[in-house]
Parts: sequence; structure tokens; C-alpha cells
Amino acid sequence: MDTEALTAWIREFARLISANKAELTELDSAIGDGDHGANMDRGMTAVVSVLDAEPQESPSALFKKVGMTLISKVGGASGPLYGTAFLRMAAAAGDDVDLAKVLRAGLDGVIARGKAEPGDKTMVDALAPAVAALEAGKSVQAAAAAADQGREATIPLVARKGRASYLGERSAGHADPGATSVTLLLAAAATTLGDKA
Amino acid sequence: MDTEALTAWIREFARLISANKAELTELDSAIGDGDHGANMDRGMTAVVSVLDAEPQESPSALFKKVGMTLISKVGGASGPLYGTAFLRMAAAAGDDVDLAKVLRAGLDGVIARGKAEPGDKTMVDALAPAVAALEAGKSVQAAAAAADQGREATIPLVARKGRASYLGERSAGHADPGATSVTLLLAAAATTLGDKA
Amino acid sequence: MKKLINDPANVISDALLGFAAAHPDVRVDYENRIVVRGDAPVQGKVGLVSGGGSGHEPLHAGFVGPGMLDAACAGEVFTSPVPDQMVAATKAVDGGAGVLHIVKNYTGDIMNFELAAEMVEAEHGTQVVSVVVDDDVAVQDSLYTAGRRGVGATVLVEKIAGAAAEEGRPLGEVADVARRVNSYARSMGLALTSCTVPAAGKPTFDLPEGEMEVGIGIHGEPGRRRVPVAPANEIADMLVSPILSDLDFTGGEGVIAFVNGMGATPLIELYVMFNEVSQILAKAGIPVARSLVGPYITSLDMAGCSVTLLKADDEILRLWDAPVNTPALRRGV
Amino acid sequence: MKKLINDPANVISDALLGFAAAHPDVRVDYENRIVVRGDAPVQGKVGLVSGGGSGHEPLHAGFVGPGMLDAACAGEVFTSPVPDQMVAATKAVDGGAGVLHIVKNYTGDIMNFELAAEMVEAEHGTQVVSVVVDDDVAVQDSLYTAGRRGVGATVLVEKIAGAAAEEGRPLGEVADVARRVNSYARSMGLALTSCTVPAAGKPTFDLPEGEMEVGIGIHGEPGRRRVPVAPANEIADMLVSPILSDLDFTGGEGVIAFVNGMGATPLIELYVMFNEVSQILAKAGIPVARSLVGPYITSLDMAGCSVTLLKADDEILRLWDAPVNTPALRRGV
Ligand SMILES: Nc1ncnc2c1ncn2[C@@H]1O[C@H](COP(=O)(O)OP(=O)(O)O)[C@@H](O)[C@H]1O
Ligand SMILES: Nc1ncnc2c1ncn2[C@@H]1O[C@H](COP(=O)(O)OP(=O)(O)O)[C@@H](O)[C@H]1O
Ligand SMILES: [Mg+2]
Ligand SMILES: [Mg+2]
Ligand SMILES: [Mg+2]
Ligand SMILES: [Mg+2]
Repeated sequence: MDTEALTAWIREFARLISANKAELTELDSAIGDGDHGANMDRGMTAVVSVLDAEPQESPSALFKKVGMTLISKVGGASGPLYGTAFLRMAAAAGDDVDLAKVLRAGLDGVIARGKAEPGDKTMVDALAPAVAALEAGKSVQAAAAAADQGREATIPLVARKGRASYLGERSAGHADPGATSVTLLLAAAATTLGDKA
Repeated sequence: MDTEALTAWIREFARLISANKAELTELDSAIGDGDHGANMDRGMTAVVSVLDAEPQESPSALFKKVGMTLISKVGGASGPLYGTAFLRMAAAAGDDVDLAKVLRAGLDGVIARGKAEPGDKTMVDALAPAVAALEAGKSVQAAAAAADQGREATIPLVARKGRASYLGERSAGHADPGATSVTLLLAAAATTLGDKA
Repeated sequence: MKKLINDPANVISDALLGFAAAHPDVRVDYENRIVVRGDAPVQGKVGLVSGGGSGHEPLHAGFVGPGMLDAACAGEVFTSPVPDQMVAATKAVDGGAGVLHIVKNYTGDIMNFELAAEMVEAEHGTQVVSVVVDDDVAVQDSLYTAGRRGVGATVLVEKIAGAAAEEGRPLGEVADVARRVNSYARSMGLALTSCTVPAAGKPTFDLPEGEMEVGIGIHGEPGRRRVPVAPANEIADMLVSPILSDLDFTGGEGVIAFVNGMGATPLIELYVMFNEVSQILAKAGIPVARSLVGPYITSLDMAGCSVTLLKADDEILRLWDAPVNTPALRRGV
Repeated sequence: MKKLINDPANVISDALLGFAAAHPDVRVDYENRIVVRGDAPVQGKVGLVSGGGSGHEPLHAGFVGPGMLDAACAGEVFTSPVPDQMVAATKAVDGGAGVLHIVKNYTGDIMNFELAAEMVEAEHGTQVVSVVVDDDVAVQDSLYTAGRRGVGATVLVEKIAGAAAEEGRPLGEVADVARRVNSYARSMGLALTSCTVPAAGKPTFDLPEGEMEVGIGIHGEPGRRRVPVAPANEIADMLVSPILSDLDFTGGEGVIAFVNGMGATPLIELYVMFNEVSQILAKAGIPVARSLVGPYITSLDMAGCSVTLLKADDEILRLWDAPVNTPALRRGV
């Protein structure tokens, strides 16, 4: 899993975010403030510009650049959360990247920063099952499917973290936007890294 | 034409204003600020209350009370104009009222206060033909018809006085609200004084 | 109609009660519906009285206080107050140096203030001078019509004449200052939506999603023309160009530039507009000496804005900068 | 969508340019999208930095100036600013006595300010203390959720802590004052209409003609419940009752009562609301010591209002009355 493949992953994630921007915004309008699509797209567009200008030399440099760029450009809740995730991924990435290991580090970063627990209706609910699948030796495709299931499972939940928590019971019945963007991260991994895991 | 008959005239005018409040407002919304109905109704409702509490002893006292009440309660353009008209009518009313004479005094008062000329698309355009009809010895019914025609004739005019003048060409195509309320004054005269003129 | 009100018939008395509760420094006479400076009458000072229909808040009551108005009369929504109110206000602020009536140029306001001046002069011997504000370039000025409407310049006249009165200057001079400000000021307004008069319960005019009305006044009167909605830079041009064609603003001490919100326009949009206005002025070589951005003369819940430019001279700037202490405008105190 | 804007992508930069043009006393750093007090850093004074998503104007930039904030960071509409902005602001106002971050309680704001504090402490050794504002009783407070939102009390915290900093008090004391104000303040909001985020181009939620949303925040989040539209006196009760049940407001020096417009609500309606609120307080035996009425913390073009009550003590009143000189709040200077 070389830097080139990982860069392709990040670029595919950016493409999927852009393609699904409206859906993410729609979800965030229902239970948040309607900016998750714009936030992620602003961040990932900046990431792609940075990578165009300065191709990164190592997985760790790549993840660090992505993390720093997201922190500098996104704002909101998702900026520090995705940003911290990628910074932790950078720290965990050796020369040969083990996807299970780096995503576990990313998940730990999200939890350290946001203090969400599983079932709080956040991005953790999609990321945690994906990491568990990888750690159980399953394929990236299987991890992406686990993320999708995690996202579906957020629908009936009452949010306990993030803006959706202000809605109380009214937050039930909608998928979490951050969990949805996490499924895109995993879907991008499945198409770009699926045969390399 | 005794005080009692004239009081009936004023009360009938108040009734017609109230019944046509919405239409007056509608007309004023098209080319003014939408308050002519409310203005006249506020004033004439106050007039009726005053007359209920203190029936007036002479035509001149009656017209004076009406004029003062309208000035104190109406505001806008119609308050001073109708108010001045009735104050001048009070001054012109002798013991036996000559309708042509008092309405001529009222018209002169409106012109002195508002400086409108015939054709400016104001209440003058309904009042002046009614006064002319009475001065020509015609019946009150004929004077009321003349007021109606005068009002109809304001429709194509471009306003040169009052708020409607701000609209320029766009004021054409609508009847003037003040001319319309004047037709009610004459219609009330026709039903209450018609057989006494 | 969605409004934070009780019975539409009581909007003005309810709002006056709220105004009184919020601003204990200012005196409210409910019966006459007038608002009077707390320490009025100020002996030896010219008293400034204004007023007009309600629905333009903070104008006029919000501008009562040291350095600006001595009293304001609140009429029904969009309807001139009656002479009794103006007489009561004039008497309340008469400190022996005469009283200036600041009247927006509407037939009703003119006639009611005229009647009031006649009454108060006859009964009490108070000297009253009236100044008429007529700054709206959307309306063609003509000897044969009611002339231009009084809009945004009213705020500037009240502030600047108020400062002149506070300096202790005589009635004639204060009136001259007010007239000079009016003659140097021009305005133009635009509506994105109609307003809704509480008693009417529905919008005064229909303005569909893609259209806006250029050259509106402050009473929900339709404007001069209806055009498709446009970006802020084009809107600024539609408002500023007719102003600049009407008066030569170069050669003075620059302008006081006032971008006003019509009641339902958020401040962020007014700043966007102010940026466009100041860029147009910069291109025209007209320096912005002072500025005012906010909802100061409104039209109920209308969305839109107006631009007022006042050609400044040294005295106007000095009086503009002078202390003022009112609920809606405060500085230097 | 009808707005006085150019490209929705440029609303914030355009508004910042307009703000800079209108308020030359205040410094605007476009690149970082921060607004800084003209004479910053003030040596020996604690610096106050706040910020948040845009769309709440005049909050926060309108409150930058002597007696209130030293700097404000403007995020995208309704989106927390990024740490780089907060770092730049913190450095710009660091006068050697430390910097207070005033943070509204939203996950994004908390985390971005946290990152910024870590960065600025590590790189520059600046001492930073954060105070979180969370006054919205519409949201159930709980250890297991994100807690209450920061809304109207933010304005009061910025004013009162700003006055404490201006007195030259040390960072710990200024932070304590800010925390005390927050702990004594409660708010509740109501929407008659949704707001429209410029980039989205349509209302965030649907709110039909006969309905209103109770317990809304300032970001177009849906509220806690939807009810039929009601008269002002009932609305005041819906907003004030939960506030009074949440904190005992008796026994102090009365309250600072703040009726806030959400962006598209005309002042006349806010005064009607203020009357109802003060009548409820009078019945509850709670004196109104000070008041604030106007659009100070808005939600773009939302129509509606919020009520904030702050239980006052002598020190809070003294600091509330202290001079302040900012674009949006000015007195005593
Ligand atoms: N404490 C938290 N821990 C983990 N994820 C969170 C937390 N708070 C919010 N999120 C995630 O962030 C998403 C919202 O991101 P975004 O809309 O970009 O930011 P904001 O809520 O500031 O507008 C939520 O859908 C949720 O998945
Ligand atoms: N200068 C004037 N002379 C005569 N009538 C006038 C004049 N100005 C206005 N009017 C009349 O007043 C009517 C409007 O009255 P109203 O709506 O009550 O007052 P306002 O225009 O102040 O809202 C007009 O329709 C017109 O007939
Ligand atoms: Mg969001
Ligand atoms: Mg009218
Ligand atoms: Mg009127
Ligand atoms: Mg957000």
C-alpha cells in the first residue's frame, strides 16, 4: 500500500464528497445546521489542491498534510475530528501501511477529540465497525459494508453528541451526516485499495 | 334641513364608510399606503361615539364637532382635509342649511388645505362636480351621481397630489380612494337628505 | 401574517409600553402617544419635534434624547399623527427658544403639522418653524405634484439639527442647518419583499420570488419599476447612480454614507451593500467621510435597503460627530 | 432566495470589506478573517477573543472595541472558524496579561478553540483560558450530551467580561466574571420563519404560515416543538417560563432583560415582546434592572426572537454600565 495508492484513495474520497455534497447537506439540514457537505467539500477540495501542488513522498507525510489541511480549512465539528484522525493516522503509518492499524489510530483520535461513544449517533458509529472488520482480517470491501451498516444503524438513534443532540427525540429517523461521510471514506478505500489489502 | 336630518346624514356616512372600509383600503393599497379605509373608519367611529354622548344642537355645532373629531382622530391626509371641510361647512351653515352652500365651503376648505386642482386625482375630483350639480339646482341624488362620475373619471388619471403621485404613470388605472370616500358622503346625503333639498 | 404582536389594533400602544419599559430615561405619554426627552423642556434650548406614522422604528422615538430630538409623535401604522399629539409634544419641549418641527414630506404629515403649528402658536404663542425633509430621488420633483418623499435623510437631519440645538443656537440657525442637510442629501430605496401592515394582515403588494421593486418609499407604496433580482453590486448601482446624477457630491468634505435596512434585512447583507456603495463612491472620487449602517428608518417587515448620501461640509461633520444619547443612536456620552 | 449579496461564496469576504469600510476604527485582517481592536494589543490588559460561524451579525465582529472584545474570528456561515484564525487573533491581542477565549458551546467551536489554544500555548507561550457559554434552556443539559447551546448570553458575557478586562483585572478574575455571567444567564428562542443559508439557496426548514418553532437555536436547527402561531403574550410566556423554572432569579439585584431579534424581526415587534416579558417579570416579582432590545445575535434572515435573562449582582451591573465603544454597542464614551 504505497503513497501513490493512498493518494488515489484520498483523491477518490474527495471526488465522492463532492459528488455527495448535496446529500450530506440534506442530512445535516434535517438534524444539524446544513453545512456538512459544504464543510467536507471545502476541506477536500483544498486537500486536492495541496496534493496537486506538492505530491507527498510518504504515507505519513500524506496523512499529515491531509490532517493539517482539514484542520485549517474545514472548521465546524468535522474539521477537528477528521483532521485529528488523519494526524493520528500519520503517526501510526509506517513505511508499509496497515490499513487496520492506521484507521484504528484515526478512530482513537476521533474519540479522544470528540468524546463520543458508540451509539451516540456520530461518525464513530460508521468508523468503529469498519475498523473492527479490518482488525478481524476482513477485506476493505467488507469494511466499507460494515461502515454502511453502521451508518444505517444510526437512523433510529437519538443523538447524544454534536448539534443533532439539541433535537432530542426529533433526531431519530435520520442518518447521521458524519457517519455518512465516513462511509464515503471507506467506499473510496474499497475502490482504490481493495485489491491491495 | 334640520340638525336631526344632518345628524342622520353623518351617521349614514359613518355606516357606509364602515361597510366599504375594505374597498377603500384596497384602492389605497394599489396607489397609496393602504390605510384610507382604516383612517376614515377610525374617524367616523369616533364621530358617532361623540354624537351618541353629546347630541348637537345646531347644524353649525354638528359640523364643527365632526370636523374637530376628524382632525383629532384620523391623521394622514384625509384627517386634515375632511376635518377642514367640516369646519368650513360649520362656518357656512346658517340656521337653515343650504347644502350647495355648505358643500361649496367644504370644497373650498379642501382646496385651501391641500392645494389640489381638478384632475389631480384627489377627493376634489368627486366633490367639485357634486357641488356644481347642487349649485345648478340639481337634486342631491343627481349630485351623488355627479360625484360617482367624478370618481370614475379619476381612474385613467396620473396622480399629481398625495401619495399616489409618487407612482407617476403607475397611478393610472385605479380610482382615487379619497374620491371614493367622497361618493359615500354624497350617497349618504342622497338617502338621508334627498327629499329635503 | 406572522408577527410578534397581540391584537393588531394594539401594536402601537403595546410597543410604546415596551419602549417605556426598556428606556426609563425617556418619558412616554401613552395618552398622546408621544415620547419626550427625560429632562424636557430644556430651558433656552430650541426644542426639536418630529413624528410620523409608526412602522419605521427606531425612527422617530428611538432618536429622542440629548443631541437629537426632544420629542416624537407616533401615528397609526404608516399614518401621520394628529395635530393634538404634535401640540402636546411642542408644549412639552418648549424651553422658551422656540420649537422646530421636522416633517417628512407627505401630504398628511405636512397638513397635520401645519394645523398643529397654527394651533400651538395661536393658543400658546410658541414660535414654531417647520423644516420639510424630501430626499427621495425615486420620485420626480415637480412644482405640480406632492414632490419628493422624506426618507433616509430624516435620520441625518434629526441628528445634525439636534446637535446644533444642543449647542444653544437660535431657532433660525437650527432650522437653516436642518434645511442645508436636507438640501445636500439624496436617497433611493429597494424592496426584496413587501411589508405587511398588521391591520391588513397580508402583504401590501405581491413581489414574486424572482423580482424586486426599485424606488420604493417607506410605506409599502409600490416603487417606480419592477426588475429581476440582481446581485448586490448591480443593486448598489441602481441606487447610487440616480443619487449621483441628481446632485454633485464632489468638492465638499466627502459624504456621510448611510446604508439603511428596511426592517427584515440582516446586518450581514447591509455590510455587503455598504462595500458595493463605497466602491462606487471610490470610483467616482467621492470620499466617505462618515458612515452609518443599520436599520434606522424601516418599513415594518420589508426586506430591502436604502442608500442615503449627504454631501458634508466641516460644520456638518462636526455636528455629526457631536455627542448623542438616544436609544437608537449613541456616541460620545 | 432573495438576498442583498453577490456570489453566495463571497458573502463573508464582501461583508468584511463593508465592515472595514464602515468602521475604520477597527482593524480587519481579510486573509485570516479576523477583526481586531484598533489599538491592540493593549499592554497589560487581558485580551478577549471570541468568534464563531458567520450569520449572527453583529455578533462577534460588531462587539470589537474598547470595553468589549479585542478580536473576533469569522467562520463560514454557521460553521466554527478554524484554529489558524483563532491563533492569529490570540497573537494579535496578547498584551502580556493572557488571553480569554469566549466560546459558544458547540462541538465544532469547542474543538477548534481547543486546538487553537494548544497551538498558541505551545508555539508562543501565551496563556489562554477558555470560557464556554451555554445558556439555552431549550436544550436539556446532561453530562452525556453536547450540553446546552450558547446563545444570547454570549453578548452579555462579552460586554461584562470586556469591562472587567478593561479595568485591568487579571486573567483568572476576568474568566471568573465571564463564568459567573454565564451561570446566571438563561435564554430561549422562537422562530416564525426559517433562515436561508446563502450557499443552500433555500430555507433550512419548512415552517408553514400558521406554525412557529419553539426552542430554536441560532443556526437554523429545528427547535424542540412546533406549535400554532400565538399572540405575543403567549409567546413571551413560552419563552420566559422555562427560563424562570430553570434558575431562581429572585433575591439578586433584579435582571438584565434582553429581547433579541433573530435577523428579520422589526424593532416594533421586539418592543411588543419586551412589554410582555417585563409584565411577566413584574408578576413574578423580578425587577428589570437593565434592558437590551434589538438584533444582537441573529440567525441570518430568520424572523423570531429570543429572550435572555441575567440575574444581576452589584458587580455585574457596574460592569454592564461601564463604557463600551464598539460598532454595535456603544455607551459612556
Ligand atoms: N463529539 C463528536 N464526536 C464524533 N463525531 C461528532 C461529534 N460531534 C459531531 N460529530 C460529527 O460531526 C458531524 C457534523 O459535522 P459538521 O456538520 O461538518 O459540523 P457542525 O456540526 O459543526 O456543523 C456529525 O454528523 C457527527 O457525525
Ligand atoms: N393635496 C390633496 N388635496 C386633496 N386631496 C388629497 C390631497 N392629498 C391626498 N388627498 C386625498 O387623500 C386620499 C388619501 O387619504 P389617506 O389614505 O387617508 O391618507 P394618506 O395618503 O396620508 O395615507 C387620497 O386618495 C386623495 O383623495
Ligand atoms: Mg453541520
Ligand atoms: Mg393612505
Ligand atoms: Mg397613510
Ligand atoms: Mg456547522
